[in-house]
Amino acid sequence: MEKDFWITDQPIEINDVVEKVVRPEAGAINTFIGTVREFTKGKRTLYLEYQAYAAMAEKKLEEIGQEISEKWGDAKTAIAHRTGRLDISDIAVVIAVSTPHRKDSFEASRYAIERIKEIVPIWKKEHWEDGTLWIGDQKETKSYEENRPAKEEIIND
Amino acid sequence: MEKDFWITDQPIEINDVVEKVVRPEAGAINTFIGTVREFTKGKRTLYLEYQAYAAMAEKKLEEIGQEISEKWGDAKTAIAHRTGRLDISDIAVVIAVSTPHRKDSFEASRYAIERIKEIVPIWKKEHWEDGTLWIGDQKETKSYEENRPAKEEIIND
Amino acid sequence: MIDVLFFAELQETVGQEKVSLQVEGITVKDLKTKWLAEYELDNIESAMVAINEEYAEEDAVIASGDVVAFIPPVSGG
Amino acid sequence: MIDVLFFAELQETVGQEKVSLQVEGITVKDLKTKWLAEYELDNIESAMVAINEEYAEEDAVIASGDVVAFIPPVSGG
Repeated sequence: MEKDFWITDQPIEINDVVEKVVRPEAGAINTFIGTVREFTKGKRTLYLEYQAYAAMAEKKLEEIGQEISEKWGDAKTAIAHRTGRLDISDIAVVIAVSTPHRKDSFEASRYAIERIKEIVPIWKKEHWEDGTLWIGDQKETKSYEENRPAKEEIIND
Repeated sequence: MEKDFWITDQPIEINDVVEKVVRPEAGAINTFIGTVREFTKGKRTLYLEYQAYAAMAEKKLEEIGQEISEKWGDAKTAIAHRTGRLDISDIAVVIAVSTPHRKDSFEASRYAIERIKEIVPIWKKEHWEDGTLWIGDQKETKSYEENRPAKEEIIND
Repeated sequence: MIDVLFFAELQETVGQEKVSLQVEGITVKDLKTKWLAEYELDNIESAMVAINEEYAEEDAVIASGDVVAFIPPVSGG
Repeated sequence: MIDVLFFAELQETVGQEKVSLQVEGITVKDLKTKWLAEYELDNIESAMVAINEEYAEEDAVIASGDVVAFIPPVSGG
């Protein structure tokens, strides 16, 4: 794998992402792994389907990595996001950020996942027992919108 | 590996820790990986040596997992810490915390690493070009003590 | 000629991933209100627009050869 | 008899990991000031103490068969 930011329709190996950011300057690596949750507000998910505008999504993931380098100085970021059908507990996204000190790694990794949910063209379709829905439409994202921190909150988290 | 909290003198596989916390209820897994940093305040580390009071350390790691379950509700934690000689970029500790929602996973994982540095009987000996030192003695931990957040800060982080 | 890409529920409504149109020099707004009117894309107003993989505004002008993408609210992660 | 465990720089000063003492019913403080005085452990006051793998106070009484460990400031992670 040549890239540090990539979209793939294959299962993501956590190590493939982490090894991109291991380096002598780093004492801390924070990894965020998003997995498919079975129940959301009591509703059972059977499986998910992720779609991406892959070329643009990879550019935007890379942009997030650049933003992190600007905000936290000596940070190195790698992100992989999967597309296609994902079953319960499958890995949808892996973020790894290495920094000299641990505090920055936590903050930067948190920043990355919040930014993914704002600017990266990837979509999730829920498959429930009683139907399907592309998440992100105005009806169903209400709770998502409420949960999404304002930019200031993310940065100061 | 039967345990969710363990001390080992063998290299730690990140996946071995993460797989302990994967479950259908989880949508988020935060992983903190501590690696051996080459330079600290301009001083070059050749390698580190970790020593543990293994039986007690495993109990204390497990206690941290219990504290996390009490503080964040539906969280599952696994932690592995290595002992013996570690070279630059080797993994010293892997923490994985899974939660239904991502915010909790970040907070709980951060809490875990701070608590490890407070209560778990593990010691690090620095091997520099010009000498060695068990870190944690009163002279050399000044900066460490200063960097250590007060309990309130950790919890509200 | 321009290519117009659709994703998620927009793609399902249009029935295809890509539509090619013999047009140029129009704005994004023109594209939505005139050229794509036939698809009756109720949700298109909540979508962001990208031209050649960069987010663009309503009044951006689309040149020949551009790839325009409609980006419904994203839900990755 | 009790076992006393040393770690990190204390272990290096004592020259061994474990010392067994024919004693019981003394406090942690007694152990430090009387029974371990010969080792001249300057840093022992900055160490926490565990009895049978649980942190204990200075005035805790050590029973026969107990394992007492001196825990210098930790530095794991």
